[in-house]
Amino acid sequence: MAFRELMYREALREAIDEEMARSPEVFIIGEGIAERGGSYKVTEGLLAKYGPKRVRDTPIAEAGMIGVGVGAAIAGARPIVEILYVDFAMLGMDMIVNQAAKFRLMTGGEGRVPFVLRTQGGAGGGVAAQHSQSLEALFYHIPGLRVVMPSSPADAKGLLKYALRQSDPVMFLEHKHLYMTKGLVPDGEHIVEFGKADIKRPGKDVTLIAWSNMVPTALAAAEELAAQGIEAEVLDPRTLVPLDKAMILASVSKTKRAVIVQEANRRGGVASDICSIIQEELFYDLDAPIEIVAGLDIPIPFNLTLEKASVPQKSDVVAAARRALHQDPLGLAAQ
Amino acid sequence: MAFRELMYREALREAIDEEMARSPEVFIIGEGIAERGGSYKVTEGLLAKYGPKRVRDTPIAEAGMIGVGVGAAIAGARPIVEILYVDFAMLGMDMIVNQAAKFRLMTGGEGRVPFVLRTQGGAGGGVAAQHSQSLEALFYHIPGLRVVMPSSPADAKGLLKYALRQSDPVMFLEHKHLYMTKGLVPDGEHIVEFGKADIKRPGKDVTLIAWSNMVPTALAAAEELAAQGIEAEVLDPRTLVPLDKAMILASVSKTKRAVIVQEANRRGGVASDICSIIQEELFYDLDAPIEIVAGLDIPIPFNLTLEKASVPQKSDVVAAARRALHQDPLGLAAQ
Amino acid sequence: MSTPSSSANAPSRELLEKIFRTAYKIRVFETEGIKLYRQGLIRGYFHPYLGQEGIATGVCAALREGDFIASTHRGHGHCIAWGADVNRMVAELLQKESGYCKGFGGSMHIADIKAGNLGANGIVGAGTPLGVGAALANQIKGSDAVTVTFTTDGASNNGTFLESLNLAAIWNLAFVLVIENNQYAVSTKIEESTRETDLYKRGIAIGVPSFQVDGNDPIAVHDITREAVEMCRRGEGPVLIEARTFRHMGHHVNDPGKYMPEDKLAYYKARDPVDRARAAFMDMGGADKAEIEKIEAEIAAEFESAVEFSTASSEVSIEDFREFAVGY
Amino acid sequence: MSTPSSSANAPSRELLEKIFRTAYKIRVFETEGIKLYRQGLIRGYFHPYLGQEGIATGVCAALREGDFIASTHRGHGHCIAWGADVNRMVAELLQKESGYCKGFGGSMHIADIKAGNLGANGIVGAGTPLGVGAALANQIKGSDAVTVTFTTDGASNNGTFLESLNLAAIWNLAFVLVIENNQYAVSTKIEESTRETDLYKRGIAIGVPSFQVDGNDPIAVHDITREAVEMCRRGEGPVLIEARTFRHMGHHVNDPGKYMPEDKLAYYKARDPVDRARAAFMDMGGADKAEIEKIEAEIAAEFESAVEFSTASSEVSIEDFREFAVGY
Ligand SMILES: Cc1ncc(C[n+]2csc(CCOP(=O)(O)OP(=O)(O)O)c2C)c(N)n1
Ligand SMILES: Cc1ncc(C[n+]2csc(CCOP(=O)(O)OP(=O)(O)O)c2C)c(N)n1
Ligand SMILES: [Mg+2]
Ligand SMILES: [Mg+2]
Repeated sequence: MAFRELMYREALREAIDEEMARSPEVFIIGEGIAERGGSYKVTEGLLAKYGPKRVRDTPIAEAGMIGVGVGAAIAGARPIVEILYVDFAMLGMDMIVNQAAKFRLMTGGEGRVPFVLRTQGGAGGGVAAQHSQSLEALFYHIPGLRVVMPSSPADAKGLLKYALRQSDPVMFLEHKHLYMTKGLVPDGEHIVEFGKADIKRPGKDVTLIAWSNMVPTALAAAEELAAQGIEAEVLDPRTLVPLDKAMILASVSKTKRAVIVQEANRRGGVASDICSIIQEELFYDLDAPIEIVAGLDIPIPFNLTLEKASVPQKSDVVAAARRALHQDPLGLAAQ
Repeated sequence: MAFRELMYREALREAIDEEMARSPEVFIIGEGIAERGGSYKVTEGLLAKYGPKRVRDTPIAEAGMIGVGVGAAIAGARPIVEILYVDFAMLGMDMIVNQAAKFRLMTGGEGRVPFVLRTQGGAGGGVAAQHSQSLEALFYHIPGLRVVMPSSPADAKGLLKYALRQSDPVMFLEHKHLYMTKGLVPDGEHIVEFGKADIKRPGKDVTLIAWSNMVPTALAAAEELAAQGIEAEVLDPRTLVPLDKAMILASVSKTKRAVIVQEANRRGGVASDICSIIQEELFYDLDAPIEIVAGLDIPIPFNLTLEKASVPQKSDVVAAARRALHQDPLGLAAQ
Repeated sequence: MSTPSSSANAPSRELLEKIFRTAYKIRVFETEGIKLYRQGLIRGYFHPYLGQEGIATGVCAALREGDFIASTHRGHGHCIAWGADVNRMVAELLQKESGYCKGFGGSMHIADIKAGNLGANGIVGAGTPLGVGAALANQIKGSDAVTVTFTTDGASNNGTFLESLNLAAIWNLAFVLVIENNQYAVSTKIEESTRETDLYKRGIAIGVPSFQVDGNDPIAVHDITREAVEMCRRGEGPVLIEARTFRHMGHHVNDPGKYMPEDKLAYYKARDPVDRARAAFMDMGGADKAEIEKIEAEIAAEFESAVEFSTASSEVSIEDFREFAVGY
Repeated sequence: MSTPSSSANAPSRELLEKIFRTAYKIRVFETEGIKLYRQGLIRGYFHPYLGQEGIATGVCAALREGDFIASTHRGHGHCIAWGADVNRMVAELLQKESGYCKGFGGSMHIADIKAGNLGANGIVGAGTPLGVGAALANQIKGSDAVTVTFTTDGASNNGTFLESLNLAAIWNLAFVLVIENNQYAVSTKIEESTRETDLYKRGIAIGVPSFQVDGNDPIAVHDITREAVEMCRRGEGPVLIEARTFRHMGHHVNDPGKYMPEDKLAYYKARDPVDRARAAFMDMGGADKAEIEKIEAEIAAEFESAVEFSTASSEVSIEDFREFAVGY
């Protein structure tokens, strides 16, 4: 297979571009996405190519935009709604939770909602508490939504293309720190199905489960662990809903140790749920408590030192893996 | 101590009444709460007693009502905002997540938000997918919120009074099926602090952790288990945030088996998080996998048979407890 | 802007018959449905459309196949006016698999996507963005379909009203927002919810052509809707129509509605939309008593047979439900 | 409704001096702040208030102690006009413990609850319900304080605008909503966001007395605000004021703002609010060049010493943070 190196944002743009070319029902709306090409430059060039009917700027009306997207999807279109920060999706939460997620069941399966909400989350750069959240757990809990969190350009492209061909509402959660990261993307039609995890690095001693921007962190931790003679397997679920339980359980059955890494704060996060699944299925196989490495239970502070202290760092993952291996139980290495 | 028998809704009313009498800063707004006394009759008589300044009806504007409540709290009042269904709180989610929860930290601790949002959730009676949710997990995940879920009239009263005296935003989540249930409420000043779980029934064989309307279900299951010779301890955290981890861990250390019962759907629920805490702390003490009994991952259907099939029943709790005790591993008893 | 209470051009007999049939069918559906409710056969919420029949009837008579509607929690009338199968409506209320939503939705969620009915909605105001979305989809497809959202006085104070009507306006969508101003939100009078009870002015304030009409006059509603729909098909959308009306009873079946002033109720009952539809069909359409009686009997029979059909239908089985529930 | 671009009753020298000092202080704060930003000393978002100084200045000059304000993401000017300590503002931007929020908030969250400043806000439109809430709290307390929320053209298309202004209206709250209509939301022109760019009409549509004013004329802004505030104290609130203005640069420090038409920018720069405040102080207040220069030098020195103060301040330590973070 041939590959090209692309930035995450370029890969997203390719996905949208290819799907807009393929299906006239695909369109995109968002704040500043048309003329200006979007705050993350994902939509650059699309206005020129597809015109103002299918690439539209909106006023600052998140509930309206999301609701209109949901309505368009019900009526047979394939809208992409870009919300600048996942934090702002809270303004349209009713449309996500009570309309998009429920429509299919409420109509006895008749109504489908092929709606894609693209947004981004994560801390970094001092944008403070209202622009730094990782809110996937909120969507993860609501039956009917798909939750997608790509960590690489190839996954970003493949998953977004898949999102635009299936028929349920998708929360497509990008990460502000990933837009400019680069990676190899296969040439030609590249589609990644939902519900298939990916082993980003194979290993046998401990499973590191991470998604979105925590994948690079987990990979860096695995590198460091390798230098210490520990072979960590890095597993990226890629889609949290549907979740590839089979692959998670297969990896942890093998390593007998799991460390789950999430940027979101610890309490009630997706990591807790994955933990509950592993302990239910592999209770008798685990050699150590499942470790969760997560953000502090606190809104993200503006101060950059404290911001960094609020979200998991490589050293936290290394320390957790070592604890899981019953090495360094006092965590001295992390200090 | 002397007690009176009160309905849950009467206990709530007493709490509001006493606190309104005590502090002129307490006031309440909501749809139909004044003249009509509220859809659940919690606020009956308050308009006559405290007048239209402090007991106000609102238009159907959940985001506005919640936001106005938050603003009033910041400015030094103690508002109660009644939202008819927790489902509708999604319309004000920005005000809850991005304003109320974050204000204290964002202002370096200067700003406080003594705001109480009263609402109710739960399935039952065929009110369908948009009026049946149990959404505590969404609030539980957001740092800065307090999440309170009383299961009895006494707790309802004591916790609401406490809520109205502390200074952080409280999601006070009642249950539509509890309003008319009765229980003994201590006479005089009765306050229940946040963060103190309550053993609703002591036992030594297995810990059933349940809150809100699942407490009666767990108690009924414990009764049935007792008939089978199993002594279940029923622990009600009462407040999910702050969570009384110490009492949960003490109970499970003793019984070595935990069954967590939540009405909300399984994926990403609070039960998963409590499970993750127990496995982290008591990994080496547990005699069986922690069991989670929860709702199906599906919006609640209108059809009453299917509605019932979507949320935990007594028999599910009994079966889970028996599994935890390695009795009836095939679940035959539940059939 | 407001309109006369009756049509300028004389309406056709066909239209008059359609309007009477529809209004009467809604009346029967609600009246008989309430009986089923009181017998305990219908569960959950049931918000009767009694007294407001003129609006759904007049509006839908001005639409054509391929158009879309979105509705409210008080949605039976809109479904019927849109031509829904009464069998499947009753079956839905009775929780049966043969219902529009297989018994998964109930009164507040009846929808028929294939027929362009985006459904009732349990969230006040939510139908507006959904309808604007359908209008947007149609504009992108190049279709000349018009989408109507029925909404309420209560929803006019809600953020979705401003946000989505404004989006419809900047995009010139073929969208008609019909506010059914029945002057109450449960027990709250409109005067207690807003200082400006002329709700059409909210459309004008954001540049949307906006009208006010007597919602109890189905012909007037039809006429103004036809105009609005034509404007939309000419690319002059969106349009707002405020239709004044009043409920004949409480908010839902179990609300005695004691707060509704007797005199106001009497005023509106004297202007009953079903009576007016009947009178119009007789006076302007030349129908005689016999024809009316025949139609009324037909409609009553249709409802009765819907109850039989529904009663004979089965509910979704737990097994099928478990299968259906996979993958959420 | 609109008002003349200058005051009818001659403003006092004291007022003119206050207005000039405030407007100039904001100008210096933003100009120097941008330099710190470009040096990498300020991080995160920084939305300059340059060009809009007339609004915060004129509005706050019409308020008194005990009143409340709530602000936007572009909030430095409001803080300064409200009398904030520049030391603590700069310290906040530099992430220091001596800042208004101990460095936890930053530019978008500076608040001073004790002084009645409910704070800037990172969510467009959120200040409106918060301000209405403060006004409600004051009404319940029996206080005659007035609350002003500064909001934006962008926020006027958002649901919070309708919902919360409507609540203020039905409750007759002592609340003034000041829309700073700078005609852009980032790069989106107001004409692209709404058909009706006279935003004050949205207030009228829900029964709120509403005015339009030249936001670049601080005296005119002051006068209309004084009137609005008096109405509020008389129980005739709420009031809406739309103040027309224009940014002097892009949306935030890193936005070159190329989309802003040169001629329009030139038009507004020719009507610079700081120049107008200076001119008013000189023409109407009789200040001479020497006095102006002295004031300008004082303000420049105040900012410089704030930078020194802030640089010398320390950040919250990780240990203190861990303690602070308990119990969330
Ligand atoms: C967002 C939301 N808030 C509250 C409710 C509860 N509720 C259902 S109907 C209703 C009153 C609705 O009044 P209006 O919108 O005028 O419609 P009407 O019932 O008069 O047709 C209320 C408050 C709801 N369903 N959705
Ligand atoms: C709810 C919400 N949506 C989007 C944003 C991102 N955003 C920040 S400022 C801004 C433009 C604001 O324009 P306007 O409201 O007119 O205020 P101005 O910047 O012109 O002062 C946008 C879209 C936000 N902060 N909050
Ligand atoms: Mg109404
Ligand atoms: Mg602007």
